[in-house]
Amino acid sequence: MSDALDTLYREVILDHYKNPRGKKKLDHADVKNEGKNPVCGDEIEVEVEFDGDTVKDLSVSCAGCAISVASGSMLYEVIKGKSFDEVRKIAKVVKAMLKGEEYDADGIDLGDLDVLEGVRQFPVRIKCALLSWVTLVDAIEKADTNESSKLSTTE
Amino acid sequence: MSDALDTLYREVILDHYKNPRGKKKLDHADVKNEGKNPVCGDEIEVEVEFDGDTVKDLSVSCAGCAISVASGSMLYEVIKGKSFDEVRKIAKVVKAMLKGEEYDADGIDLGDLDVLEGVRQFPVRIKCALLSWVTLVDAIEKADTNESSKLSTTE
Amino acid sequence: MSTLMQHKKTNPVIDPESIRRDFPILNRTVNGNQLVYLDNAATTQKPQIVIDELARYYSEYNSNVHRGIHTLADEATQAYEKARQKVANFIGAPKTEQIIFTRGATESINLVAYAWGRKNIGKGDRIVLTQMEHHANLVPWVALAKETGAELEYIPIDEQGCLDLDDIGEIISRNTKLVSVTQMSNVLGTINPVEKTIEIAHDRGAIALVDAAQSVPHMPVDVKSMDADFVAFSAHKMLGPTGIGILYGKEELLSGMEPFNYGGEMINEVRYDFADWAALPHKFEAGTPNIAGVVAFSPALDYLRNIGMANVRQHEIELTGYTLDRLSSLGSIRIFGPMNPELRGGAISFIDNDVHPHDLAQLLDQSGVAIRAGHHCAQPLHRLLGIGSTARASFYIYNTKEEIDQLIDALKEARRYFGHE
Amino acid sequence: MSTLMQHKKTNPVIDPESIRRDFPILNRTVNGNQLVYLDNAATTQKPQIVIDELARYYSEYNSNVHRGIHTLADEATQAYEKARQKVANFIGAPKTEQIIFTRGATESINLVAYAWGRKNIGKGDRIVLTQMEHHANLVPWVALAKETGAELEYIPIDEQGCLDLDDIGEIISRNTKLVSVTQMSNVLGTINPVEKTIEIAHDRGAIALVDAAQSVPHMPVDVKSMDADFVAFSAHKMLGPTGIGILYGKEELLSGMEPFNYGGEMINEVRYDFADWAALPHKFEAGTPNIAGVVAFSPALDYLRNIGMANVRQHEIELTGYTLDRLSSLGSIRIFGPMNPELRGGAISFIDNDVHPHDLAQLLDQSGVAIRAGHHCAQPLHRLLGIGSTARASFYIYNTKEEIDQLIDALKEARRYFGHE
Ligand SMILES: Cc1ncc(COP(=O)(O)O)c(C=O)c1O
Ligand SMILES: Cc1ncc(COP(=O)(O)O)c(C=O)c1O
Repeated sequence: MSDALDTLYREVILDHYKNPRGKKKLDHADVKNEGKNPVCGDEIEVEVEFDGDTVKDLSVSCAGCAISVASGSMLYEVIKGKSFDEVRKIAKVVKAMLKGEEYDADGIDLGDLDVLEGVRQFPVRIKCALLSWVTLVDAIEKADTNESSKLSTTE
Repeated sequence: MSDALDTLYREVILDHYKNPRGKKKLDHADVKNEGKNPVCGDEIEVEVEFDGDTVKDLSVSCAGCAISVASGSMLYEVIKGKSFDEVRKIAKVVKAMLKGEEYDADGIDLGDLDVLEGVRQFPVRIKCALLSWVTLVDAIEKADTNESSKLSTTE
Repeated sequence: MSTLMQHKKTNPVIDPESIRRDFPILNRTVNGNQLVYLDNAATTQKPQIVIDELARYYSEYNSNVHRGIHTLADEATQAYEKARQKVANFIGAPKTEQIIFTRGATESINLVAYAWGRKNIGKGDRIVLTQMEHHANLVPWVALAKETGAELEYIPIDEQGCLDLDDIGEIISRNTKLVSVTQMSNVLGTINPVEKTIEIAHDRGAIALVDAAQSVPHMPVDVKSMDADFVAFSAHKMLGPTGIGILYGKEELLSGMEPFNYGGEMINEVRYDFADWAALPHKFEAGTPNIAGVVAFSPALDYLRNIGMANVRQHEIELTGYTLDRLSSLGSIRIFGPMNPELRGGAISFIDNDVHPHDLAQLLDQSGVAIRAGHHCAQPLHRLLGIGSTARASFYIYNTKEEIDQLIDALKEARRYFGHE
Repeated sequence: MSTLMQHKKTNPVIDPESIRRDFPILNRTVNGNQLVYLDNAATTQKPQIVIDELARYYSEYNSNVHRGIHTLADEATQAYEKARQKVANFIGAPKTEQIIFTRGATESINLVAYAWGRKNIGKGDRIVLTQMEHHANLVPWVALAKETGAELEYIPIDEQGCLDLDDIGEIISRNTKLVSVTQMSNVLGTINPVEKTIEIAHDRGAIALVDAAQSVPHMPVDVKSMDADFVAFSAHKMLGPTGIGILYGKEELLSGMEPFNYGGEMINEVRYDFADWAALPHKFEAGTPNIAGVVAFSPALDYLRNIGMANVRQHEIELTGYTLDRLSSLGSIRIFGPMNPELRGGAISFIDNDVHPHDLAQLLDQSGVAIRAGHHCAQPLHRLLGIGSTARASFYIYNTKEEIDQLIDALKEARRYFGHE
């Protein structure tokens, strides 16, 4: 098939799709979040276990297309062990990359994520690639706000 | 101006428009009816005095365009002295004539009314020509039903 | 291949090849391949005569309708009302006044939900739908039920994807006020026995609405013999312009209803503290309508009439049977809805065991084959089927068996691309 | 001729002669005469680029929007959303999400009356309008008031046909929930100080809707600096296709509202007993929209932008001044609305002492001159003025002083025909 298509469905993406990483259940999840893409019916569940403000472990279970599953799988690989701030930074870079905006990835290990650049040419699919990221960041923000509200009540 | 226009605005019509007949107030009106054409704002008031089931006298006051005023004026001339049945018959003929349908005017004195045939070519104006007729027939039907309902209650 | 198909193959009812020449878009290439347009349940393409009428309207007689005396206004009004007459004829409506132009089937149904539903449906009343409804015939009632306290009940579907009418006598109960059923599912393709549901509805004192968005474009529909109280459909799904829907209603119902939208053209008299309404159909057509859309719907109706709706239906039975056979032979495909083409229309939803519907749609697009992937505005049905989304191929008069072959080839190619043989 | 006119004559801001070449309908003859189209307040004519875009849409990329992965769906969606962006830019809306496509200004106002009004306006609350409103901004509120027991109050007009703001502080009282005002009257032409009424409305805790159906097409309008909560207008009155309206709204208001129509494309999640809504603007765009109409509105906006709305306004000030002068000189004509062209737009309503407006319109049509006669969907205003109907000539970018001369000649001719010199 065409070159454009090959930049969307890179080898790496198909590999992540067929063998998604992080598809497991955590024993000690601190937060759980569900995301869905109403337009296409894709659904995702993200579990996160914290260690302070670091993502100690996480799980990503996605029922969806190759792009959303692969994006979630790559997310798992990159995010595990990162601090909240790093997660936010990486998510921002991924968003910018997908939307074709400028971004600064200095000092960030993107792993396989740069292959998502190919999605840019297929605007309807950007949402697929973003699903896991939005769901994760949302989970972390929830946890973070709970944390700080807890702090303010114990003071 | 054009021939088509001259069949709409016949001499007779302009004459009736400028000198509308029947524009008066009755002293002993049995029914009164108002009609209006919401599309154009034309308004008409018809008063009728009965003698049994005959229109003894009537008045027609129309604020409207040349067609509606002229039609009302011609109505006055033709209807005065006619029986309810004759009125219905004439109104039916006028309607048919305006809509370009078949009609049978045998034994009916249409007076100047045949000039209304020219309106047929101007579909938006048919309503103007009909306004006085609809208002009159409505008045007579009202009177007739009241009459019969009176009858049925006194029996 | 089924016997039916073999029989019909020798005797084609319409000639899609000659029809195709009337549709300029079908010459288009997509990703280097000739377009194979199989997304007709979403919207159909337009013949040149429809495009020409739009251009002619705007180049020759564009004017606001109904209130104008000048020539353009008169011509536009006459063309607008002629289209209404054609619609009435097309569906067997007794009177033109029963045809109301809306934006689409969705608005037609909302009109009923607002102008009839909110006056006649109250707490504890029942609204009966089916499990296969499009959001257009579901969400307005979910919202109404929430607002009024009415209850929703659904006629279930069986394994085949047909309505299961066993309990319909209880489902359409005495407190049912409205039964609203699609005549043809946009997901399963199923053609429903609307006459029967209407009869039971009437027997219970309920009124019946038919969502005909997928039926009127694809088969002969006669609203009178069907005895529906309301019928809704869209012009854009039957060769017509976007932005035009139709609501047919029984005269006594429409006459008794309050308006939906309020404004110009729908009034009789207005004062600063009072308004009353124009006669049908204008009461329901507030403001400047989509005049160009309505007048360009006329040639679309003429076009379908010339072909004959029975022939349209027959052509789609053939294509559907052929497609069901070929899809089944692939082995990896699960098809939803009845497998007998006589029981269904030409909207075929399916999934591949290995390639997600979105990826299928994306990969097929590379071959120029346009199908739709998603829930097709029927989320509850998809949840019931246990799936998030399906791929859907849907046909119309210009589709050919060769195009179905291209679809099948592209599906095989997509599987190969994803590493499945 | 006024001094203003003499000054401007030497320095035309736009060249209608070259503009006319872009409008195919202007070549048309009516009753043997070249069309003189002076019914622009009802609807405007369309430039070739708008007609071409409609044809291009249907010939090249017609598809249903938003849910499709295939190329046509993607192209249609992008063109549809690009038009939304252009509308936002045209009126200075901060975000594209604040632009909702409707059928017309009438539906835009009804959307507010249903989705905002019916939740926020109750018994004893006040709705403030003006005496010069079009039925589109009057009947929805009369109906709402009847339903809810709210009270309607009207800002009066003075002798000139301008708003009389003397008592506005009392009229817009503390219990006022909504102030809805036309920015330009379609009968009197009057341009209203909407900024002022909006400011007072806000001061009283009310929200403000602007009926911009006659203003956005004819003058620069910036919704942000105006600070309106809602703004409604129609594409067909500004070179665009029929069947497209716009509702602009403040984001927090729109976000807080329930939907109006329910169906496909406007949901987030639907179950058999539950539904929640998509984000703005889709929440308010249920069902298949008028896609062709929206995408062909883009070139209309480009066209107006190229000319410049300040230039459009200036051109109409000139034409209006010229027309007011010439009409006055006839002696037999009574003109409604302000006589200073700076205070008004180019919709001029008048009556002749001797020839009824309908007969005028009919006779002018014989000369190819298209004007409108009637109450122009403003019955209460006409009753207030003590007349049943008026004749109205209204202008746009392609109208010329020569055409005004033809209008005047035709008026004289009509009077002669009726026997008046
Ligand atoms: C069965 C059914 N009902 C209703 C609709 C809604 O039609 P529209 O989007 O034209 O309003 C559709 C089309 O999507 C449909 O398939
Ligand atoms: C001032 C005003 N408001 C509202 C409208 C209604 O616009 P539409 O008929 O396009 O909905 C009009 C046009 O007739 C108008 O002139």
